[in-house]
Amino acid sequence: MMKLFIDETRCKGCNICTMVCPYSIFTPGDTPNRRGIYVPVLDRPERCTNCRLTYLYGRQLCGVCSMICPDQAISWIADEPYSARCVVIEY
Amino acid sequence: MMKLFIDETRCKGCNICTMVCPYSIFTPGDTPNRRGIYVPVLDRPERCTNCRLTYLYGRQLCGVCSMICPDQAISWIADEPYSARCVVIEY
Amino acid sequence: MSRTEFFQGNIACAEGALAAGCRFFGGYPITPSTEVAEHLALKLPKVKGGCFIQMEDEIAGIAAVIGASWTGVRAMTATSGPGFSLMMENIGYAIMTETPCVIVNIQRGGPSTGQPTMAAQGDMMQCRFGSHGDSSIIALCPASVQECFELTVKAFNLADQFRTPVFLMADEAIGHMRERISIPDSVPYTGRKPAEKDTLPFKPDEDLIPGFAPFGSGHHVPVTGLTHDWRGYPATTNPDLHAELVSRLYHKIEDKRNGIADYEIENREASVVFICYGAPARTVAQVLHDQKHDGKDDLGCLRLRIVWPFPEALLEQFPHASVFIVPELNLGMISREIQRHTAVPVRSVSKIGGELHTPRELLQVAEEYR
Amino acid sequence: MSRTEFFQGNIACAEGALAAGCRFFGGYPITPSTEVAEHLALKLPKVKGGCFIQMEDEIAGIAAVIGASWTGVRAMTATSGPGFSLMMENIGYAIMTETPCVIVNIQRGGPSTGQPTMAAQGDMMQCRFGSHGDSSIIALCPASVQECFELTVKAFNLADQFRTPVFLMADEAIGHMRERISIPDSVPYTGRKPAEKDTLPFKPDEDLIPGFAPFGSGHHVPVTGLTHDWRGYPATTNPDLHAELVSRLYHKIEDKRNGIADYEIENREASVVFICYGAPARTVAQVLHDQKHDGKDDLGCLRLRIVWPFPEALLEQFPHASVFIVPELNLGMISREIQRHTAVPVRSVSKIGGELHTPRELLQVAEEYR
Amino acid sequence: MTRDDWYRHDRLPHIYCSGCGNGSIINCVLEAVSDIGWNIDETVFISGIGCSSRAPGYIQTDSLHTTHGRAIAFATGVKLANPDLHIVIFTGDGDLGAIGGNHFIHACRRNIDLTVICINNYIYGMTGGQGSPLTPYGKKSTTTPYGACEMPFDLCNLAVAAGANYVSRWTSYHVTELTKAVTAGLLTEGFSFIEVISQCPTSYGRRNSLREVSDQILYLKNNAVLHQRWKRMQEKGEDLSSDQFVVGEFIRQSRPSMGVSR
Amino acid sequence: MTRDDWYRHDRLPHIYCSGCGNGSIINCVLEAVSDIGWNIDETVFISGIGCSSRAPGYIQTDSLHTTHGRAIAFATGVKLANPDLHIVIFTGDGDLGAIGGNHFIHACRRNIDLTVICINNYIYGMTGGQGSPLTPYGKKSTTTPYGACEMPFDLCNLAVAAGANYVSRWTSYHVTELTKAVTAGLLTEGFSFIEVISQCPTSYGRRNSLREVSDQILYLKNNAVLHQRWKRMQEKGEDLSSDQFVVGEFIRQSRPSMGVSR
Amino acid sequence: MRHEVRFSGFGGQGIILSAVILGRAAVLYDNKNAVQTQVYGPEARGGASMSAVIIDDEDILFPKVINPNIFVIMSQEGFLKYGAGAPGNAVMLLDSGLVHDRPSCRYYEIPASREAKDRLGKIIVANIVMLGSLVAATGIITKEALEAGILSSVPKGTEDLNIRAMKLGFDLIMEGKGEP
Amino acid sequence: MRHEVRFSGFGGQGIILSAVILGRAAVLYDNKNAVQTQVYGPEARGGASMSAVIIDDEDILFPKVINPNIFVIMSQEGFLKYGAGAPGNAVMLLDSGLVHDRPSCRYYEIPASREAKDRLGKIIVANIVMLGSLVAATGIITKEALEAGILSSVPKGTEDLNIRAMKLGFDLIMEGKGEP
Ligand SMILES: Cc1ncc(C[n+]2csc(CCOP(=O)(O)OP(=O)(O)O)c2C)c(N)n1
Ligand SMILES: Cc1ncc(C[n+]2csc(CCOP(=O)(O)OP(=O)(O)O)c2C)c(N)n1
Ligand code: SF4
Ligand code: SF4
Ligand code: SF4
Ligand code: SF4
Ligand code: SF4
Ligand code: SF4
Ligand SMILES: [Mg+2]
Ligand SMILES: [Mg+2]
Repeated sequence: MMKLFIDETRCKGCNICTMVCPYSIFTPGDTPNRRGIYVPVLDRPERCTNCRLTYLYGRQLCGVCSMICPDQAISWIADEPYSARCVVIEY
Repeated sequence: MMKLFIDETRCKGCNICTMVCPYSIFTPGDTPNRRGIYVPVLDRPERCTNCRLTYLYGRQLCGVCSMICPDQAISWIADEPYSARCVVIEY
Repeated sequence: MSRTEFFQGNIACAEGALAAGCRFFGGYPITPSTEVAEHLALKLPKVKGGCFIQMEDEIAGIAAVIGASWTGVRAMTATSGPGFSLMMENIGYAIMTETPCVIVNIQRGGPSTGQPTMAAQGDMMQCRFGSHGDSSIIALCPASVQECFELTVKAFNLADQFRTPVFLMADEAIGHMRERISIPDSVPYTGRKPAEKDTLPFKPDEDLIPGFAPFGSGHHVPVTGLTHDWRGYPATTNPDLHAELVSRLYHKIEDKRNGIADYEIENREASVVFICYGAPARTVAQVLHDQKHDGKDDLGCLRLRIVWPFPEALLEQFPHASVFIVPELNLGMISREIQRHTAVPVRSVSKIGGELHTPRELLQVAEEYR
Repeated sequence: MSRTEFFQGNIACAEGALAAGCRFFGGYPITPSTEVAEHLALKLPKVKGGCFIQMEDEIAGIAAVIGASWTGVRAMTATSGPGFSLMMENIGYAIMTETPCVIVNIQRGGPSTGQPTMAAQGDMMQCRFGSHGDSSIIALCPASVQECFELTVKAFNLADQFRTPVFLMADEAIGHMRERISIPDSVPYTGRKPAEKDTLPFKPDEDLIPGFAPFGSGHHVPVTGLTHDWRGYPATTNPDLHAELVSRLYHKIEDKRNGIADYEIENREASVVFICYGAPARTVAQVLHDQKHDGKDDLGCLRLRIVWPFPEALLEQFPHASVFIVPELNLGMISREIQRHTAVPVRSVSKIGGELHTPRELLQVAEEYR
Repeated sequence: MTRDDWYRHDRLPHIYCSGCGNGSIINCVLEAVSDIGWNIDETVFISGIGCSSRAPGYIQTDSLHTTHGRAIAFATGVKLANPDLHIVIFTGDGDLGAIGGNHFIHACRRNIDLTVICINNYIYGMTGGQGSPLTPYGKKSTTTPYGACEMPFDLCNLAVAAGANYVSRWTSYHVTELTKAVTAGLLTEGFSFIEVISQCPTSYGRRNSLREVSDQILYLKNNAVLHQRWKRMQEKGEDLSSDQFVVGEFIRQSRPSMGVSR
Repeated sequence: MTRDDWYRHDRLPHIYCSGCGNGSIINCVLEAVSDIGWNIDETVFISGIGCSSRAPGYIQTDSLHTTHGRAIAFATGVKLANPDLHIVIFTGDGDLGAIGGNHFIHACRRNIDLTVICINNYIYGMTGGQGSPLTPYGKKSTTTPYGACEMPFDLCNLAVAAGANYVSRWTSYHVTELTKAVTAGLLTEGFSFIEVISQCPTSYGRRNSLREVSDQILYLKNNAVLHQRWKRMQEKGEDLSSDQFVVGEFIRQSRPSMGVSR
Repeated sequence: MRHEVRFSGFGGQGIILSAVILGRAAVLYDNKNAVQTQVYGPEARGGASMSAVIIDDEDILFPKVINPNIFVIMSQEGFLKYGAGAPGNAVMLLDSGLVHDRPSCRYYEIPASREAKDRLGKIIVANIVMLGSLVAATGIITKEALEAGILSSVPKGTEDLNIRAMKLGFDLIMEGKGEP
Repeated sequence: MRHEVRFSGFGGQGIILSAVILGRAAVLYDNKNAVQTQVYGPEARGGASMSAVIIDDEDILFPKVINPNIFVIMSQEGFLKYGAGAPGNAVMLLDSGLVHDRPSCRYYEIPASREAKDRLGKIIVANIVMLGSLVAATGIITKEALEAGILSSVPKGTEDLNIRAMKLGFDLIMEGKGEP
């Protein structure tokens, strides 16, 4: 499993990620960090196709947020598998 | 009437005029002038449409030789009308 | 009457151009000169006959300016180091064709792209020697926002009078700082000497300068950057004509160098004399001001507002000078020129990197000679 | 072994480049330098790895040369005044990025298009000060066809050694005349000091020069014309870094000026001393040769083959000099530099228009001081 | 190697403003080169001057950040002197379309084996928002305060007319399509040109009623008309609205090229 | 006034070589301006550097013989500062197609009201015969001793792609058609471009087996393919031979233009 | 008496405008002399922007700030880069919501951004709030001059908002909110 | 002994080539020194072209012609521009069919163009005829050197023609044809 990760030292709070994710996983942040940046927050990131299925298919499956993030702030890091739970997928 | 005229101080002997006149009025010269230039010679210039008819029509009728002469050497000067004589026009 | 404003040097320069009657700006944006263009982009279209155009590069910018000038209007461009380098060929053309025009260079740190936003005076030799061949030009250096305005006006007058490109060699510090400026309702005006009817277009008068015949006025002037005779016809293999023409272009300016000199002298009796121009003059002024507080008066100053042609006669205004201290924001350019003309030791105080000399730094150097 | 030829200076220059291992020529034709390009267009394609390209203009020509140089090959361009002016911005880039390259300028009469086919030395200040910002470069001046060859070779060696653009400042007279030349089988070679593994690409060694890491060698060098740190990263608002970098670029050359000086001295005891470079040196040689016939020996000569950086220590080689006579095909450019360094009167003997000083003309000037 | 391995991490975060499209485009280009599997030691990024031209500085390869407008001319020298190097150029609408136009058309003509990514943000970003030759008619900039009164270039048309072997246009929003186009360009022998329309919130957007980054992103998304659709529109005699632009691949051919490694 | 009145007779004969096409083309242009009846005081000829660019020096008007490649940029300043002046530019394939390419495409884009006569003799004549960006593939010059290995520009295509309002091509042989085309160009508002293929016996012909002036004239006469015919050929899938070129009018339109006198 | 004021914050906060307004107000409406300078450069874009104003009754000769004695700081990065070294005898006004550290000189904590947002609904005028507080706290120029300076500098239609922001700044000082 | 030779004619006659051949022959095959120069410039195109060669046993220092003492003139314009002022002690070879005037120094009338056309069928080698005559008349270099110089300078395939032209030049002098 992988885990979505926003690098706060890089994110400049442009919110482009919030516009492109098909699952609306990113939502605009509402508190500035120490650098005065409103970093987006993740809403149930386990819904992300990439997180769920990259290992399964052995290749990147979506990655649009990471590709479009102009500040190289979005990536995935390895994570222990989520424990089974009901995930509601909103199309 | 007008008379075809090659200005020897300008002509550089390129012989382009000899290629373009529909009546082949210009023919390559065969003796160099003082500047070493072989100025074309005129063969029965009275055949030239322009010479004959410009006054009649009140406008330039051919003038291709003069237009194409790269050295501004060909022009027409006024001339007394040719005396009547038989002109063979070769198409 | 005049109005007071709180302007940037660059804006003051643009306002000076407008006041001088400049009606054409052709240029290309470059930091730190861009505000000159931007202000004229706003203002020129509102002035009768005014035209602003952003060209495809600086080469085209100065070309358009020269073209515009031949229609008889006052025309200018503004740039900084990299763009200035690109203009060198056409600047030579303006010199050779005796085309009045004003070129503003808001100097930044070089060489190359270097320090786009930092102050420097590194193009002072380039404005004099940057185009190929022998020539002379006029270069003015403002030390305040007010002078950005005034010297721009003066640049247009000198350009017209001498039929030559004139350079306003400001720097980022002066161009970008805002301070008080008083803008007069009208400014001095010396236009081009018109060509008499039926004179040869490049035949000089006694002042070595030919009258100017703008395009469209029926003079049929053939303008060329080739070596030409008085009619303007190319004569590229005639050594005498070339020598006559190029020497004249040189002497029409150089011979007047001590006459058109524009400067301020403080304390002719001084033994330690600063020679300065542009931004460092502000530091020198501070040092001289402060010496009075310290009860001293052995420091003096020659401040040049026109740096080229270099008015070497002024060096003799300081009979007691034991040293000329020359603070510059370069590795000692005008110091080189001063060295040529004097037996007084010349101490170049270079500072590069974008900051001004502090008063303390200059005082320390002065102390060495006290 | 060597072979004798009867070559034009321009061809000798091209042959010198080939002998020095030049493998890239990028340029744009211009009289009177074109034969350099034409000869290389013929020869380079036949040499392994050789590439000749005619670019769209001189700006692109020098750009391509700089690009090529970063792949590690020796690269050159050739031009004359107008093209040289266009190169000024990118020459500054080569200086700032420490890119070795050779720029040949076959000088013709300026300013502007001026006299395309006549000899001049009017770009001697421009090669030194023509790009914006502070810098230093190396300039060589051949006085014979043989020297066109030899100094071109030397130019490549100096360029590589100092990581700087080097100028071969010839003139139309030398470039276009044909005379005897002897072409050796091999020539001296000093290549670029290679970068050590894992060193910072712009960190200088003690000689102030960093090792060179060609593109493709895995060093991952970020090259920029902006002010940069030792890693090559831009640092455009750091005054200290800028001062360090630009001073180093200046001193790496200027500090060695008396060491790399290349010159000929004749008659150290002379009272009347000619200082010359390039074509006028031929006239001076004639005058000095003729004085022996006249049973005189009070004339001396310092002939510079490297003019920039100016080796001022050489001026002291003439303890009895009462005058330095400086014949130049310009309005006195190197004379200016000499004036800075000496108390001996400097007599500039300018000649512009395209012809060389005649021996008689120079003799007449010398007579004034005899 | 993944895209991430191509970055010079010690230089991140980059200097670009928040919401600037440049960073997205660099991602796509690096994705393409890493996909193709080019050797990092043999790949060179070259640029002129401008925000867009700062891109190579963030990439862990040999790179040449040159003078304004001249990237292609420098690259021509690099490529011809060592055809084994892969060369990608980053440039901007000002750098390439204004001062660098001549090098551009000549490189197309020569079909020299380079790939050019031109980030067209309709403006001179680096110098604070002056108009460029790509600023749309009527749009505002600091030097067109009354609206641009010159017609803009269509760089893709120009590239085709000048002879380039590969030409396409996408936007910084279309990251997937862009990555594919860049890949195609990199793999085409000869000159490849990819124009990428991008957002510059700082210098363009806020002057042209696209205040927020999101406005600019939506603009790119909504006004892109696919090449194929444009053809159909033309057949029906329809025209583009003043905001619309065509995206897609305009040409892929194999005229003789220069500097191709053998 | 007739054509002849526009000449500076005190400068004739000109410096052109015997058989050079430049003189014929000047004739045609002066014929066109005198036909239209432009005031000699309000007409300005502007040029760069090259044999072709020497033309204005032989014309009895105000003229600007500028620096190599820059004629259009200078002319832009003249025209914008005084839109009442009529401006005609003489340039060459090197002057316009090599060093001056950028000013050319920008003037097309701006559609500034100028008429450009580009004398394309396939070579740098003035400097003694180096290849130009118009030298046909495989042809010889002093800098392409083994035959040109770069593809040449089609300047007319480029002008159309860059936005010019009037574009046509003729040759120095087609003096009548050329004169008409120049007249049309002069009368079109905005940027007009007329390419004239011309003979340079000295620097081109003798290196490319067209030893005599007459060979070059015949070459021009025989290889010119009329625009309309070329269209029909294309429809039939036919191609031009390597020596053939298309002549005629390529575009006449009225996109917004600059510098038009009102 | 020469006053050297240094403003810092991040891009978009209107740091430069604040300085210009202060300088213009001093020159045009208080008949003092002023020189305004600023840091340009791409680094200023993402990072901390800085602008300085020197105000003096006499002519200002040396135009650059040497010893700033008044600081207006509106971001943490700005504080670190331009405020942290403030000398003991300086005065600093800081946007308390945005600056986390505190200087060793006398300082005022002005919750400018928060108050601008909460009370005026526009965080964008936080810089004008700070200006108001600056003038109220130091009296470096008159309040009337500041008002005139603001009115002649801000875009049409925003005059009212800006004046309210200025007054909010005055009030925050008067209410003693900022007191160290 | 320094000899200064001046060639003039019109473009296309091979004036420059003549001078180069003479210089090359002197240097490579006669072990003398030589400097060849010429007039460039567009004016040379239509008008008279000129080239000069200095030949000397010693080093040639000053490389330009000062007092030419040998003239080879192949056109009337060339004569007027470059030959008319020849000093009394000079020698001139002129193409008698092309030059109408005569100088005041000693001269040889060489009907080079006519003879080249009539006897060799190629007017283009008239310059080589003149060269042959020059060497035969003045001995400025050896005939062998000239021959080698020509062979190493002319295009492949034309060697024979050129050598015949050279010999024709020799003969014209030997036959006394050119005598003044
Ligand atoms: C010769 C020269 N002229 C001008 C400049 C100033 N300059 C730097 S970047 C730039 C414009 C860049 O525009 P663009 O290429 O569109 O890049 P962007 O910043 O928009 O990405 C200009 C004019 C320069 N550096 N050099
Ligand atoms: C900056 C600069 N570069 C090069 C030259 C040399 N030059 C003069 S004319 C010319 C080529 C002209 O070619 P073209 O425009 O085709 O004119 P043509 O002589 O063929 O009519 C060149 C390269 C120059 N004068 N200036
Ligand atoms: S796209 Fe990247 S920089 Fe922008 S808000 Fe999202 S994570 Fe931050
Ligand atoms: S990879 Fe795709 S699905 Fe996952 S967070 Fe990013 S945009 Fe959403
Ligand atoms: S075209 Fe003109 S120059 Fe040529 S031969 Fe005829 S008259 Fe003479
Ligand atoms: S005008 Fe026509 S017909 Fe008359 S001579 Fe000339 S080409 Fe022949
Ligand atoms: S100015 Fe525009 S292009 Fe430049 S970094 Fe900012 S948003 Fe990007
Ligand atoms: S070189 Fe060519 S273009 Fe130039 S004048 Fe001679 S023939 Fe004409
Ligand atoms: Mg842009
Ligand atoms: Mg040509």
